[in-house]
Amino acid sequence: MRTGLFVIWGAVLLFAGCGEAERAEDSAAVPDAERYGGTAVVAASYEVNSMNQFASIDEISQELQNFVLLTTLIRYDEDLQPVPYLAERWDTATTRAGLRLTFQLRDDVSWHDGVPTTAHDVKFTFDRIKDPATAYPRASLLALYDSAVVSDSFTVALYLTRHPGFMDAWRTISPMPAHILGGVPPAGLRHHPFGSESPVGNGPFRFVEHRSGDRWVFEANPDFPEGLGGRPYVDRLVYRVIQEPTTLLGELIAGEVDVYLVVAPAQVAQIEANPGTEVVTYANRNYAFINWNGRRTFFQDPQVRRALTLAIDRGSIVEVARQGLGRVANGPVPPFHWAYHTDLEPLPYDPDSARALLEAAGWVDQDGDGVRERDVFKASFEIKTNPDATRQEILTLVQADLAKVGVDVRPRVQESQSLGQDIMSPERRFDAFLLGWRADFNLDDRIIFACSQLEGAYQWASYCNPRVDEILDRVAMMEDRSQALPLWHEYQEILRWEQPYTFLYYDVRANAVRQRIQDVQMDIRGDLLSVKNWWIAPADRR
Amino acid sequence: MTAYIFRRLLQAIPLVFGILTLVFVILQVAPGDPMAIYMHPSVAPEVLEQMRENYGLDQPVHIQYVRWLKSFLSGDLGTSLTQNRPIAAILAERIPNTLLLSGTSLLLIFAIGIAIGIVQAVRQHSKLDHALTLGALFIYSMPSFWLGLMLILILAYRVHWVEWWPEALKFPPSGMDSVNYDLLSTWGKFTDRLDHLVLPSIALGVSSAASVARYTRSSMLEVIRQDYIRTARAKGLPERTVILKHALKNALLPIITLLGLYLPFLFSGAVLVEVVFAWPGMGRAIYDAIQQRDYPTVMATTFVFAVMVVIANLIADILYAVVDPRIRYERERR
Amino acid sequence: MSASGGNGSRKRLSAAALLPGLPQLLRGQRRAGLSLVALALSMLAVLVFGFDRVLATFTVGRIDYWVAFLTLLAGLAAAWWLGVSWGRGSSEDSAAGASQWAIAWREFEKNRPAMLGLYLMVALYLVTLLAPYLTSYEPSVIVDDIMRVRHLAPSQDHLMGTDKYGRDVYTRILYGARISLSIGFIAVGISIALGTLVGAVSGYFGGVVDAVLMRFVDTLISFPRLVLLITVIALFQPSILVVVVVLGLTLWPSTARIVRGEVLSLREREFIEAARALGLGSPRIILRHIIPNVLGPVIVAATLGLGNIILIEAGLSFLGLSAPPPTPSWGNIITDGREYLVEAWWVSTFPGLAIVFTVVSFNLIGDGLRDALDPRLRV
Amino acid sequence: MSGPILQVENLRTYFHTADGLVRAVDGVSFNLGRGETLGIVGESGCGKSITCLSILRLVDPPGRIEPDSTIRLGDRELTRLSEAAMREVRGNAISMIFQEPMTSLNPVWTIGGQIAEAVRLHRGVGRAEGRERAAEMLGLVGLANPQRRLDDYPHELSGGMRQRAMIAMALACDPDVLLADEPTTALDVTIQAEILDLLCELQERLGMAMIFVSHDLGVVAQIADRVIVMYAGQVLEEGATEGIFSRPRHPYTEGLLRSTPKLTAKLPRLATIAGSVPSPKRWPAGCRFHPRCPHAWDRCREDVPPLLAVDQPSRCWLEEEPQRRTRRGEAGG
Repeated sequence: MRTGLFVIWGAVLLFAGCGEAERAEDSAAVPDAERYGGTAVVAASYEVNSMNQFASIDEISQELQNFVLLTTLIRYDEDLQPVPYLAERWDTATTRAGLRLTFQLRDDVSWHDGVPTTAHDVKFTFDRIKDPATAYPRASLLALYDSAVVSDSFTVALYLTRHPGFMDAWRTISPMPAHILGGVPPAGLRHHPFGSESPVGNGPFRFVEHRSGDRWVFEANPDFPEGLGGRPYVDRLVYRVIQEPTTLLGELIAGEVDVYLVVAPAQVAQIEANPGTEVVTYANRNYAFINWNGRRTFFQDPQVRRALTLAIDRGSIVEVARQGLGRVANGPVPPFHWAYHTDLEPLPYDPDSARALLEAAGWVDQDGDGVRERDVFKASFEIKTNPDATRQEILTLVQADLAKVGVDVRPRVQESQSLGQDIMSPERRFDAFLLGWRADFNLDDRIIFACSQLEGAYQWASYCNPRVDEILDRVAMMEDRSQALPLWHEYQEILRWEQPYTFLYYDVRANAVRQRIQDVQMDIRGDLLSVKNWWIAPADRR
Repeated sequence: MTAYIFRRLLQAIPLVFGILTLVFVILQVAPGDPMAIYMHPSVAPEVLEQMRENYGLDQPVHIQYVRWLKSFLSGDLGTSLTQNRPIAAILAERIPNTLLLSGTSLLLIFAIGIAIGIVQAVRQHSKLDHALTLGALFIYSMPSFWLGLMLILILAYRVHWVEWWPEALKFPPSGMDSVNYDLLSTWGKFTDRLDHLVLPSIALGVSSAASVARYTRSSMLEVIRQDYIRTARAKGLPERTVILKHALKNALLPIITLLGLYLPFLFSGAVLVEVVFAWPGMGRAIYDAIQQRDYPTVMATTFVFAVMVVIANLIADILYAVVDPRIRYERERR
Repeated sequence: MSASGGNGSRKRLSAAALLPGLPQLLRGQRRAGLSLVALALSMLAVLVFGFDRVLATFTVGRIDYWVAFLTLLAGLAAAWWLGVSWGRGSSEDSAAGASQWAIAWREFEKNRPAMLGLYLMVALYLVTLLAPYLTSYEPSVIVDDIMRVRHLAPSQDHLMGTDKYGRDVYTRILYGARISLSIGFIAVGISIALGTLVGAVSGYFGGVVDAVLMRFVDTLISFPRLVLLITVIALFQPSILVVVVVLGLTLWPSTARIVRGEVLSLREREFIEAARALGLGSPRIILRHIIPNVLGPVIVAATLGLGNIILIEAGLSFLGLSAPPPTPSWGNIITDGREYLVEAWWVSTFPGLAIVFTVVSFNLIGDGLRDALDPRLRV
Repeated sequence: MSGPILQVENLRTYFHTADGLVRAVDGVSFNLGRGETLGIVGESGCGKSITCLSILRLVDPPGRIEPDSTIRLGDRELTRLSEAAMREVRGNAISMIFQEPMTSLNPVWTIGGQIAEAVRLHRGVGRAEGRERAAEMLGLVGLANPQRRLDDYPHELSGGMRQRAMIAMALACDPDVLLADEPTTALDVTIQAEILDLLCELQERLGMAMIFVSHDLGVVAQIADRVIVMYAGQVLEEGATEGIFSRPRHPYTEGLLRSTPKLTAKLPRLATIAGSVPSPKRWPAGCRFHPRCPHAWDRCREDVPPLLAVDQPSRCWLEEEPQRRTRRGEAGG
């Protein structure tokens, strides 16, 4: 509900997120043995759907799966380069059809019921993802993968078509236990009690209890191999759902909650002012945009779209609606990405130029009602968004800004599901809407801007530029970044000028952390990235 | 009595059936697609079709209706689209929580409401009576979520302008128990649960308590005028006995019928209060389900809500019969 | 007390022209006098202090300005006209056999809290209609330099402070009254009309019609109301229209029950028998003879329902299921401000108070009406 | 006999309402001897019931017994007793039976419980003894199968049985004085007679004094030793039953008697008293009966008559000016 829509499709990146908690300096002084114990409470305003990889699509479920309950084959280091995790090492070999990727798994990781984690689990997971009957929501992660072959208990080979960032999938897919789920028919996996009643993992924490709508409780897994860091420091990890932000803030201040994920921007100042809590921020992968429906007369003209962007005070939006948590955007490539065009300035806030552009395009207020017209068309339309407080605030500001240049906006909040249905319908039932994308490390924008996708479900802007098509096609298969970079830059320059979207801002994530939790590291790789290293000094334990 | 209960149960059947049909119709008429949550660029259209088929959403409406009724009659409430688990399992977790919250509220409503109503009736037209009437009216006129937020700010969060609030009167603002609940002793568990009940049950119940007080006051005033109260006084009974023994039981009769009225109201209020206080009950289950177009969950939860209301009305009627010997008599004679 | 000679009436005319209510005051009719004085003075105050905004009516040409203008004219006219005519023939009126309504009004008049509620409500509606004259700000316009004007504490410039967009909270509450009250009024209108009709038909015809309609009513009543509202509104997209219609369509069953009960007892009474004997058709009997006779309880239910709907609307706003922003309904204003309760308490507190006072006044009126209209409760 | 058991002197009970002062009982005095039955007669609204309730101090606010009123029970001045001491008197020394047996019993408690309650309170006995006494009393008032009746609820009894139960309750603590406020009015004629017989019999057996209030002169004639006639909150005439009935002195008494059907006398038609009882908010000046009195003259409109004559005092100026008696009055209004 909250995240709206997000794109996840691969590539590798250069630029790392900036935020890492500034932790207590003397933490190093505490001997390792004293760090064990205590309960850490993580809370957010949304529910975790399931521990079942095959069913869940929400961000927080994936974080709990990948960092708490399960283990991924690889992880990223701070430079976003793959490093071993469950897979001790891997190598690649070129085959006739493409590429063979062989993973050598650790032999000391076992499922929480004692059964060792083996290559069969990897193959099982791979096969189920590829099976359409499973209806795995992120199946496109492995679109260019072909098959998996187990060569021995801890070795598995994967055959794939060569493409940039092919390793990225294994950062987000955790193998699932074949000995438990192997006998379940693919269509039934989604409903298996594994998801929320009896998940069995192989990660640093074991499942204890789930109370729907309330909490997930995990406890330290004492058998977690030393090679992966051993038993986590905290005894228990609790995830709580507290829907109302005011209540959640109250619990944080009262000390009942240690980590508050995705703080409402309005609350940042209060958390910073409160002794004992601090805010950890980092630039994440999301950006917000307004999509103009290119099939409508008004939005067909790039000049008009540019005028609209010039008329919107995006700096103010970041200041007011996001409390400064963001950065004015100039295109679809967020700053974390290696292809980000650092020298490209976003279009300024310039209502006068906006008026001039609109006038040049023939949009003039003829009847003196404050709204421009051209022929029989009026510069008046609806912008939809989903029921998210920040998005509604932005819409309110956008409406006020555009009114100043003679463009009438009717904001409309529409519940996510039916909004999704409207914007994806072949008839494109909207004038414009405000949502956000999450750009993955492996960026591929063809589905949203390519001419070939004009009738597709996601080409909402109905934008078509042959040069953009060419660039996107080429970078998608180009493994050499130095070769791809100029193309990426050109792409960003074109979109800045033509504005198929009005790119509003790149998101900065804010999480609140109580200071008693030590060694919290949160960055673009994940909020729970360092959860197994979190520790609480004995005096601070509840 | 048994025959009476049985008859009432029979009468409830068309009611429940009507509610189910109503919900089904509303959900069918409403725009929006339950599969929309799975729509994003990495989900292939074939995958969506596959899921639609898995859930039986590709069938014509009347088939879906009959199928749903059938499975419902065989005790299968279906599977949640979003949580991917049997709805019966979800409700089994949530119903006791909502019952605990609304039960506590109900207790509070009647205990406080009746006590205040009695005080008001006994001291009719006094300053205290007027003050309580006015206070009740104001509380009754407050939006419950607003009251909830205020309670959190003052009682739990203690914002800077209420720092004077005593630490001992601080109550946890969310959840049903502490995170270390399962590690507590039995007594610790009990007090912990009680602590967590304070704020939500107040927010949920206080406006109904105000209206119970109003009803009790007028009912009590009516009863106090009755001849048998004069008889009781003429016997030389102390005023306490007259009020608490002779007047109260009679005054309570109309109040008991309110029970049946308040339960749907409490369940409604539970939606807002459970959201504000992060109480994992049915109200939030249905709110989330509606938001996510989880049709089977909406229908099952609604059904359970309706059944609970019907049961509540039944209990209210039986209770009425227990308290009022006249009714008991008539029923036995029949 | 009536002025018999031309001399007395001329004196009264001049006193009334000087200040409406003055003659009533001189005659010792304090309540009538003070109400008129208050009405006249407040209208004059609006005219004097908001003169440029009154003038703006002719240049802006917006419909709400014209509504305000007409209200102002009507208010002034009413004050002076009533000042002359009110209370002239009162002694004669009361002597004759007064109608049921006149009796009820006399009962109501004696009920001080109810009268207070009535005054509050009249004031509320005047304020709502006059909104454009009472503020120099616009409810939804956001100025350029937001960071400078947002979250200003209450002051002379901004009576109730400003919100996170720097909009004047007082202005938004003024305009919000219009939204909240109209939602209440229309929804109650729909539910009363529907409920009365269904109740009357059900009670009058009885039998199968009654059984079917009442089962339907039972179904709707045993449904937790907010759950039903949330379901329907969420599914059909929240907008003012949807909220109004859905509220109206879900709240009628209780009215239907009340009306049915009344009709059942009325049906057996002589005048209905007489009408039937005269050969009048059923629709005519229902419309002309039954419905007027059940109006009393219906009006009471409507007044209490108004307060209730304002509360429900606020709850729906909290769940994001009411009029979408920037429409300033009271519920929306509270919801907008709740994240900033600690830094800017005024944003949520004032609309909250507006709700409380409005609902209190509706409830006071409703209780007063019930006491006045129900002869059984008269002591 | 050692003087009267109950002495009421200048009893005034006023209601201080928002609409003005209501002088419901306005200077009533009488004595009640031990074992004596005093009848109080008068039309409804003349203050009979309020007089009884005043004796028990059970007048609800805004009603109040005015200062200088005295009600003496033996040597106790009831108006000055504390509320707690007064509770000791109620149901113990003085008890009361009410007009409406249908509504005077609490519908949600059993008969036995309601009777035993008073016994346990005043006698300080336990549950079992209270129950025993209740059964005994029910037997005393002539209810068949008293043990079983104990657990009945009031609605399970007929009107006559309920009044018997009320009497049982009133007599359970052997009161010295029984106030019977129109105990038979609401009952069928046959049952009326039974209840009257019961009351007479019980009074003789238990030797208590009784005030019997009724608007029915026939009933009063049957049961009372002495009668006072009340009108508009005052005593208009007082005397031995026989005297009042055979030689009424006050025109009001005369009127009352004339409007009572008699089986023996043969009158062409039943007479009535013209007009109705005036509003207690505004008693007429002078003699309160004068607007309805067939003999009234100027003096009656201006001066308030005292109770004149000794053996059968009457509050009427005719006592002083008997020649004023008119023919018209004889014929009846």
